[in-house]
Amino acid sequence: MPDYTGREMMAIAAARQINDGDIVFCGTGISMLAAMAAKHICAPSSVIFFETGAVDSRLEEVPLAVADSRVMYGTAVNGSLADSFAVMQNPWTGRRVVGIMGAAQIDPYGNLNSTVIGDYSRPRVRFSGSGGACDVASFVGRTIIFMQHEKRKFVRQVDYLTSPGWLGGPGQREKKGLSAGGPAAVITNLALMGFDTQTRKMFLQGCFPGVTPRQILDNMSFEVDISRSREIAPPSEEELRILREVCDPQRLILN
Amino acid sequence: MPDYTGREMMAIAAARQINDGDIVFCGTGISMLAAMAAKHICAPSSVIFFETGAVDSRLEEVPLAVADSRVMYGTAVNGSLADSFAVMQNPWTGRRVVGIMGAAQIDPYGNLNSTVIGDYSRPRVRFSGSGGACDVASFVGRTIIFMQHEKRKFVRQVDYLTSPGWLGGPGQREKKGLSAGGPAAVITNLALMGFDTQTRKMFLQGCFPGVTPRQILDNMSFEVDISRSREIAPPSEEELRILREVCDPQRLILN
Amino acid sequence: MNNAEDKLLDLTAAVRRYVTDGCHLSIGGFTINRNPMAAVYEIMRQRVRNLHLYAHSNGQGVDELIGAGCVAALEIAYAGSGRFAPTCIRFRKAVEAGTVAVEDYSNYQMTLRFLAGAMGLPFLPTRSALGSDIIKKWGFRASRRKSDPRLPNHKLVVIDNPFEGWGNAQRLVLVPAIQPDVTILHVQQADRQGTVRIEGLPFTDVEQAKSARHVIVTCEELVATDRLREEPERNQLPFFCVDAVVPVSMGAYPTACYRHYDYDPVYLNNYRQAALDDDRYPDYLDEFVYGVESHEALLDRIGIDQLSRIQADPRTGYAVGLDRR
Amino acid sequence: MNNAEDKLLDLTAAVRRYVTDGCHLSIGGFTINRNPMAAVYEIMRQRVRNLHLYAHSNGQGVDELIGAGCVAALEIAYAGSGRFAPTCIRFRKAVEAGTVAVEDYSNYQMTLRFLAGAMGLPFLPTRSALGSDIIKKWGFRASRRKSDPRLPNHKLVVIDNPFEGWGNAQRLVLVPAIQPDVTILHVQQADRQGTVRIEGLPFTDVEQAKSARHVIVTCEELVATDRLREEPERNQLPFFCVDAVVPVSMGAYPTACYRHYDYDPVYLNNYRQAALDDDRYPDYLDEFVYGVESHEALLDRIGIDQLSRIQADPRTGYAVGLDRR
Repeated sequence: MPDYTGREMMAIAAARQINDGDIVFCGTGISMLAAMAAKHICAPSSVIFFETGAVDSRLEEVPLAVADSRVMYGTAVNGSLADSFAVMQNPWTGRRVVGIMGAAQIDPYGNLNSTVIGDYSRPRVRFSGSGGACDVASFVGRTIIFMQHEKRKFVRQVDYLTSPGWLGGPGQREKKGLSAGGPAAVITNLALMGFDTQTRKMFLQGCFPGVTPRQILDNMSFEVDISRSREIAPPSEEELRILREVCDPQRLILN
Repeated sequence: MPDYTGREMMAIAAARQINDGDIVFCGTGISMLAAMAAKHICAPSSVIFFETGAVDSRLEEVPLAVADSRVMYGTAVNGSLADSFAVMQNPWTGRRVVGIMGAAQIDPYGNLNSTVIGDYSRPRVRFSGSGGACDVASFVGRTIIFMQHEKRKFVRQVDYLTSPGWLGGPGQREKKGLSAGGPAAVITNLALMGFDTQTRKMFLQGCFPGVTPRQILDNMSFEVDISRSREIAPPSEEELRILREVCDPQRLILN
Repeated sequence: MNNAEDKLLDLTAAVRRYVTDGCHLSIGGFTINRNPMAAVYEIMRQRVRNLHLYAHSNGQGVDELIGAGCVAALEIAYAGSGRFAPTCIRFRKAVEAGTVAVEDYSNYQMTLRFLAGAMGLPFLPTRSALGSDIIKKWGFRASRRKSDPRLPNHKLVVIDNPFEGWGNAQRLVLVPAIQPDVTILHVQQADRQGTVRIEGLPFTDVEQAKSARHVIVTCEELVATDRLREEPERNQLPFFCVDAVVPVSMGAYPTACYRHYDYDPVYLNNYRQAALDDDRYPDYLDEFVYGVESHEALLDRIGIDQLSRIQADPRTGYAVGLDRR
Repeated sequence: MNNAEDKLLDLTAAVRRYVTDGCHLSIGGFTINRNPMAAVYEIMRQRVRNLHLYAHSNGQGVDELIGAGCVAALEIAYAGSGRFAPTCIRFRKAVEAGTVAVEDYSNYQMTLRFLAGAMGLPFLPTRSALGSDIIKKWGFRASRRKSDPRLPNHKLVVIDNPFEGWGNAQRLVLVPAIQPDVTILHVQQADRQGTVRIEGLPFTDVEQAKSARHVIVTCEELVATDRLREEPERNQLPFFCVDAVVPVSMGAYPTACYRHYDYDPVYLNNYRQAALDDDRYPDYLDEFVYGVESHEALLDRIGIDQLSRIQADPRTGYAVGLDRR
C-alpha cells in the first residue's frame, strides 16, 4: 500500500464522489484538486466550473484562487459572476451542479458557518464570509463539504449560519424556499460522513484506513450514527500519481 | 427656397430637436434618418443608440430595421437587449436619452397607441405592438414622437395605451412610478407640437411653411392651444444635402 | 441539456424530437435578422400544430409560423419586419380573425421574462409600462391562466417598493418568467459539444436559450472546439445549455446573418405581396415551403445569382450597396 | 458620466476629483485578480477617510484600504486573497477590533445588488440565503439605516411569490440596489472616449461600473477608438458610462491582469507577513505605499527582475511555471 498524506486521502475521497457528467462548482484549494483529479479518475466528462464565470477551464496549473488567471485559459465561456450563479439557480442546469466547499463550523444537518465565531456584532474570530458558498448551498443539486475533524468545528449549533444545509431537518429547505438539493457528503481528514435520507442528520459513512469510529466521535461535539460505517479504500497508486504528477506537481495545495 | 417633401421636413424638424451630447434612441424608419442627420446638423457628439443593443453605430447605409446588420458595424459595444433597456432605465444614463418613436394614435397628453384599433380582445385593426416604445416612454428623459396629422390619429382617448406619455396630466407619471421624463415634441407632416410644462397638454408650437393653424385643428379630433404658434424654418440647402446625399441616397426611407 | 461530446443532429430529426404539437416554443433573432428560418420552415413542413410561441420582436419567423397555421397562442412585444412589414401581415390577419390568442408585453418585459427563466426566478421587476394598458388589459383571461399550469396566474403584478422609495421607485411591475420547452437559435458558429459564438448583436438569444428546457442551435459554421476556445470571451452559450447542434448553411435566410449574408429584399418583398393576398398565400407556401424538401433545396430554388447578391462584405458584415427597394 | 471625446486624466487628479472623504466607493476585480491597485494605493496616499466600500469578493484591494484606515464601513460577500490569505488579515483584525462596520451578503447577492443599480431598479430577487443568518443578522442596525439616506432601510426583504408558486418558488429574497458614488476598474484596454475592453473573466466589473454615478477606468493600454471598434463584441462598457480614463502600466500589480501579468507571490507573501504583525505593518505602508510617489515608483522599487518573472505567457495569459509557493 503506498504512503499518502491526510490531504491526499481527502482529495481522492472527494474526487470519487463526482459523477461523470456533473458540473463541478469548485472553491479555492483542495476542492479544485478534487475536481481536477476526478476528471482523470472517474468523471472524464465532468465540467469544472467556477463562480467567477469560467466554464470548463483547461487547468494546466493549479489555481490559487477562483479568480486566478489559470481558470480563464481554454474555457468554453468566460462569463460573469451574474452568469455563473444563474447557471446554479437555473433549474435545468442547477440540478446537475455538485458544489464543493469548506467552512469553519458544521452542524448535524450540514449547515455551515464561514463568517464569525462568537456574536456577529462583536465577533471573536472573523472569517472571509460567504463568498459564493451560501448561493451554491441554496441552489444546487448536491454539495460536498470539506472539514477538519475537530470538536470545535463539528458543533451542535453553528455560531452563524452562512450556508444552508438541511436547516432543521426534513422538508425545511422546501419550506423556506430553497432548492430540493442539499449536503450529500462531508469529507474530513478522518472520515466520510453522509446524511440520512429520512432524518437528514449526519452519519458516519466510512472511516479512512486506520481510523476507528470511536476516534470520529471523539472529534465531534455531537453524536452521529456509526452503525453504517465501512472502511474507505486508500488511494490507489494511480490515483496518487494523478494527484501528485498531473494536478499539483508543485504541491501548492497538497502541502 | 429649395424644394422639399413633407417627409424631408419632418426628418429635419426632428433632427433639430436633438441636442449635442444626447443619447438618441432610434426606432425604424424616419427616426433613424433624423438621428443620422442630427449628427451632421446640430449634434455632432450625439450618440445613436438602438434598443437592439448597438451603441454609436457607424451608419454608412440607412438600416431598414433596428436589427439590420448595418447597426452592428463599427459600434462601441454590441450589447444585448437586456443591456440596452438597462441603459434607459438606469437613472444616470437614462436621463440623457432622447427617444424617437411613432404610433398609430396619440392623445392630448402624448399617450401613444401602437397596439390595436377597437377592442383589445377583438381588434378591428392590429398593429405591431409596443416593441421597445413602452419601455422608452417609461424610462427616458425626453421623447419625440412622429405622427401623420389626421383626425383618426390625434384622438381624445387612445383605444389602447401602449406607451405612457404624461398620462392624465401633471404629477401622474411620478404617481404611477414612471421616470420624471416624458413627451417633449410631436413632429407631424404639418407641424411641431409641444407640451405645456404646467398642464402637460399638447399645444401647437409651430407650423411648417405654408401651413395655417386652422389646418392643424382641422386635422385633429381635439382642440389645442394655437396662440404660441410660429412658423418653422424650412430645411436649408445644407440640411437637405445631408439628408439626401449622406443619410439616404437610395431614398429607402425618404420615399 | 447534456454534456455529451457530440450533439450533431440533422434538422429533421432535431425538430421531430423537440418541437412537438402543443409545445411551448421560443425562437431567437429580431425582425429581419438571425431568425432560425431553416428550422421555422422545417416546423412548417412537419405541420406541427398548436404551438405556444414566445418572442420579443421576432418578425419573419413568427409571421411564417402563424401563416402556416402552426401557432395557437403567442406572447410577444413586437410583430414587425422593419420596412418590409411594419406590422407582420399574417400575424395581423390572424389576430383580427381571432385565430391566434395574443398576450402583449413590451420588449424589455419580454427580455426580462426570458432572463428570469434563465436565472431560475419566477419574476423580475421593472418600471416599464406603469399606467399603460399593457398592465390593465390581459390577452389570456384569468380563468384560462388558472386552468393551465404552463401559464402564470397573472399577466403582470404591480407591487409597492418594499424598500420604501429606495432607488427612487414607489412602484414596480413584476414580469413572470418564461420557461419554454424548447428554444431554437441560429448562430454564426458552434462546436459539436454545443458551445455557441454569436457575432454582432446577440439580441435576447442567450437568455432565450438559458430559460428553455431544451435548446436547438442551427449554425452557419461547425467549428473545432479548440478554435472556439482560443477566444472564450467571444462565446456566449456554454455547451451544457445545448441539446442539438445542426449545421445549416444560410440557415437564417431570408433574414440576415451578420458577417455572412444580408436579408434578401427580393424574397421579403415577394413574401409581403403573397402575405397580403389570401388567395396567393397558399401558393407561396406550396412553392417555397412545402414544395421544397429542405433548406438547401429552398436555396437552390432561389439560385446562386440572388444569393451572391446578399453575401456580406467582409469589412462591414452586410451587403454594401445592395438594392433594398 | 459624459460623452466628451477625451477623458484622459492622471491618476492623482482622477482620485482627487472623484474619491472624496466619506464617499461610497466600489472597486472591481476579484481576490488576487484585476484589483485596481494603482488607484487603491493612490487613495491610500491621499489619506482619504471614512469610505463606505462595496465589493463582492475583492481581496487585496479591500484589505489594503482597510489596513491604511481609509474605510469606515464595508458591504461585502468575501474578504479573502485565495491561498495567500484565506481571510484577509487587516480586514479580520479591523472587524475583530470593531473599527470597521461590516454588512455581509453572499456573492450572488452582491452581484445582483450592483446589477439592480445598473438596471435602475431598487432591488432584484433571488432564492439565495433563505433560512440563513445572512437574512436574519444585520451588520448595520435598523436605526442607522433609517437615519442615513444613502442606505436602504432594510438589509434584505423576504416576500411570498406574488405569482403563487410560478417558477417553483414559494418565497424570494429581495436584495437592495447599490448606487456607488464612484466605481474604479482596472482593465486591459480602453480608448480616450472611455469604451472598455476586458479580457478573460469580467467578474462583476461591468455591473459595478454601470451602477455608479462616476466611473474611473485605469487601463494597461490606451487603444485607438477605431481599433476597439473593429471587434465591438469584445468591448463591455460603452464610453457614455465612463468619466475618467487613466492609463497605468501594471495598474493591477501586485494582483494579476490576464494576458499581461500574473499576481506577484513574493509581494503577496511579504504583504501577508507584514499584515499579520501590527508592529511591522506601518513599515510596510511607509515603504511600499506612502514612501513611493506613484505606481511607477512602486514598480521601480520592485525591480525589473521580479516584474519580468510574472509577465504573462502569450499562449496561456499567465506566468507559466512561476514559483508560487
